[in-house]
Amino acid sequence: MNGIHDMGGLHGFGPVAVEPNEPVFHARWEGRVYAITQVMDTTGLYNLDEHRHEIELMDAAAYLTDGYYGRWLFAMERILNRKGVVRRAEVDQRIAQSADGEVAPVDPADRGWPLPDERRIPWGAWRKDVEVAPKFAVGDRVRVRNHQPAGHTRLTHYVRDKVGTVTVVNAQAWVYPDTRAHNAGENLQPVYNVAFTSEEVWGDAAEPNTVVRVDLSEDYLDLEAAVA
Amino acid sequence: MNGIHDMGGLHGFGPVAVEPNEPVFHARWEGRVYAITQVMDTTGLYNLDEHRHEIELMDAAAYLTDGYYGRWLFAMERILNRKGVVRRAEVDQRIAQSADGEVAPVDPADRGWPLPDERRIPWGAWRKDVEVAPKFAVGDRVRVRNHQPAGHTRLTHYVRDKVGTVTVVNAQAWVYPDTRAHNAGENLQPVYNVAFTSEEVWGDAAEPNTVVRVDLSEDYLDLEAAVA
Amino acid sequence: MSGHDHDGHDHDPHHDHRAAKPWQAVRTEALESILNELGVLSSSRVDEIVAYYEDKIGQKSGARVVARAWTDPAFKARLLADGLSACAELGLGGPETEYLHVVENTPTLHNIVVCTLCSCYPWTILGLPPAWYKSSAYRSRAVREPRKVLAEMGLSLGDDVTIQVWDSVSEIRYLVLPERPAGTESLTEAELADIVTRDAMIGVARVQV
Amino acid sequence: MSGHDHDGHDHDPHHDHRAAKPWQAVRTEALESILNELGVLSSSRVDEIVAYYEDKIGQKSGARVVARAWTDPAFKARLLADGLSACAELGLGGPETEYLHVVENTPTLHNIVVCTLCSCYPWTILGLPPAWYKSSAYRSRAVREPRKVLAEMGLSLGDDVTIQVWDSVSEIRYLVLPERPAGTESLTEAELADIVTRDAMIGVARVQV
Repeated sequence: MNGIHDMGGLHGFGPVAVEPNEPVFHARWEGRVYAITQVMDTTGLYNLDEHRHEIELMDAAAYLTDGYYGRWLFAMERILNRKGVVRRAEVDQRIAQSADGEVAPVDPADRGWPLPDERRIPWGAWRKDVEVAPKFAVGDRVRVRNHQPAGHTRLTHYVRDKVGTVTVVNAQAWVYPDTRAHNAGENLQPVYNVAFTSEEVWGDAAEPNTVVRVDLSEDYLDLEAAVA
Repeated sequence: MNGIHDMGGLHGFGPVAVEPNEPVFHARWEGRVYAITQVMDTTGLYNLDEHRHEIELMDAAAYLTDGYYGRWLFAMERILNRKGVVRRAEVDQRIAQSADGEVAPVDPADRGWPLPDERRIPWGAWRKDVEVAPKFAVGDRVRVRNHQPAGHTRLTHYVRDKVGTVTVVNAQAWVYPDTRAHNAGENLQPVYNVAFTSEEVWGDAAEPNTVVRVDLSEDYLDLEAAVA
Repeated sequence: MSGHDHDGHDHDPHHDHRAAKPWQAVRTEALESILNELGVLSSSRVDEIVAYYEDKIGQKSGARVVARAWTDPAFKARLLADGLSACAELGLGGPETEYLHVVENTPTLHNIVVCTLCSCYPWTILGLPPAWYKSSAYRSRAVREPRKVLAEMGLSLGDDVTIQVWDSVSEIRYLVLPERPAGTESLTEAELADIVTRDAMIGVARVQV
Repeated sequence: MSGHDHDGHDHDPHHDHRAAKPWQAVRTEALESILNELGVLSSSRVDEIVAYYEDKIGQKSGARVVARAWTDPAFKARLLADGLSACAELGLGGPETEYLHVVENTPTLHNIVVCTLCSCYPWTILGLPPAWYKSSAYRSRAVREPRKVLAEMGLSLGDDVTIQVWDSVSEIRYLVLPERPAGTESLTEAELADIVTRDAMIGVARVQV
């Protein structure tokens, strides 16, 4: 989807603010959210691209103000609610009860947990037991498709319709994020690193002697001119 | 500049919410901000493109949450402060004093007001006493420049690098917003209406049988193919 | 960080919502009082402008233009050739409309107006725009999926109808001349003006009898 | 609408800032307690993961890899050919790094890593990313004006140095192999590892003696 998360090339965010002696986590809750998500990765409840897409669905202003791990928390809560694992109302109730000092246990029945083995889905993206045959070779000129799905994509907007050169063929079987995020198939395929000149991408704002190298799924690309 | 204000094609904002029996202004301050800006238009203190660019410089989350007239207020305050007409600290002080019930007048000396006639700048965009000769004709195929200035532009991002057909030549002398916003020259030139197919602009997300028609300054365009 | 609601999250339960005057109101009052004191403006002039837009200017001006075009072919020809000059014949004109293109709907061509960059709108002819016209949703979607937006707003058009979206990001303003509905042959110009709506002149509705 | 600050505006003077626990902390505690109760996770496992990332994992792992590459040409060749396999020789590996490309800086080619879409980063090798790497400013600017960003961060490169920006939006992660500084010929591998910084391995700094 076209959204604020797709930040490449935006103006207006000022200088990069570096924090000296930065802690790993800035608050206890950040570490908890990070680690809880790590555990979630192993449950089979949802996959990496569902997690990312849920973040993309945040209100744009909230995306900008709720913080990096705040986005993760938002996504986790929404996904767990939708899958009936922990319902939003239960979290609200727990908060209210904690304030009153009288916490009642939730009823474990009738929910999306435990998850039967056959419904567990893998988190990661590389399927090592599958082989794929790449369509493109190093040196091929490829044009990025003008692909603008309403759902999830990892095709950054700034290279759409641009022409670049294949520089690396990652010929492993990678899941296609656009379908996997919606549990609509893994569509295993190679991922290419494509080099774009800064001029091609940024036009009159290009810096001299600069190359942007972007990893792109095969389905994002069309052949413009094969390597000689 | 590339920013959240350049909203064409973004996903994630939900349905268009229509308010029945909507008032002209939703709060007293909205009407005041609107009308004060109308008066400002006549003072010669700043021009339309300065006003627009100042809004673009807002924090992106604030842009989304402060409301339409809240953006105008933000821009007006910033411009008046920068031009030394009303300083930010004076507004802050007036607020504090109003709360205490003891308002001291501001010192009219040493500020950017009154404005000498020779420093007054026109608000609007059409210079009726000047003639310009259009470069392009109806039917010409034009490619929009990949123009991505850090400053103000009225070139919407979604037509950059796209090819369309000139459908209307507005052969009047219009100011060029990209320079006028920075008081760097009016660069008077025609404005063309260019028709783009939805497929050209939105790729695989295009709706059938839909045309996008965008008004573009001559300096945003290059000739792709002259009309036969 | 955040006090705004979204998706039902009550992010900041400690946020005090009790009758706080919005910052916009507080700062507007202070700014206006200083501008008035300095003579940059007079608050009575501000009063007049507010009243003018609240009471005088509105979609009725546009509706008069449309009704005249429906009933006077020579006026319609002038209107389509030079919108602002033709409007001036009806005594209409003013700020934020330096140039006006009137675009005509037909059974096979539907026009809709948006400004993706900031909400430009022909104030002079239609009054100030409704909130939805200024919304992020309309600005982002009208250019990419006008057919879907129109259907959601109650106007379903077949794929055989071409949709033209006018993104009015320059200083030319647009007014849609809607189709005159069937069954209005006996109506007077004034009666016709009464049925023409703002939404029809933006292009998100048809005129209904 | 807004409680966030920007540009020094104190938009909402009535906003109560007194010791409010952020909504994120409140909701995290409640969610974790329910997940723990249901057996979806155990809070002690969460404790372990937090401790692991706070105390164990960090840039030191990457620095070991770089120092080894500087001192062992055969390892360097293996590292550039297959980053993750070579790292595994040092006992390194783990989540969020399915594949690792190591990209080598030279006097005429400088590499810098970003993820414009969400802040992907080789956690296994470098620990968790710093806040600036996750910031809107870095994500938006590193691809468009890397030369300016690097200069602002203290690394001015001449226009004769090609800059390659790796936007790691897929599942391949990137580690920059910085140039070994002059005057380090006598240092041991462990001493070299001590001077290699995280920022040099992201590509926003050089290694300094």
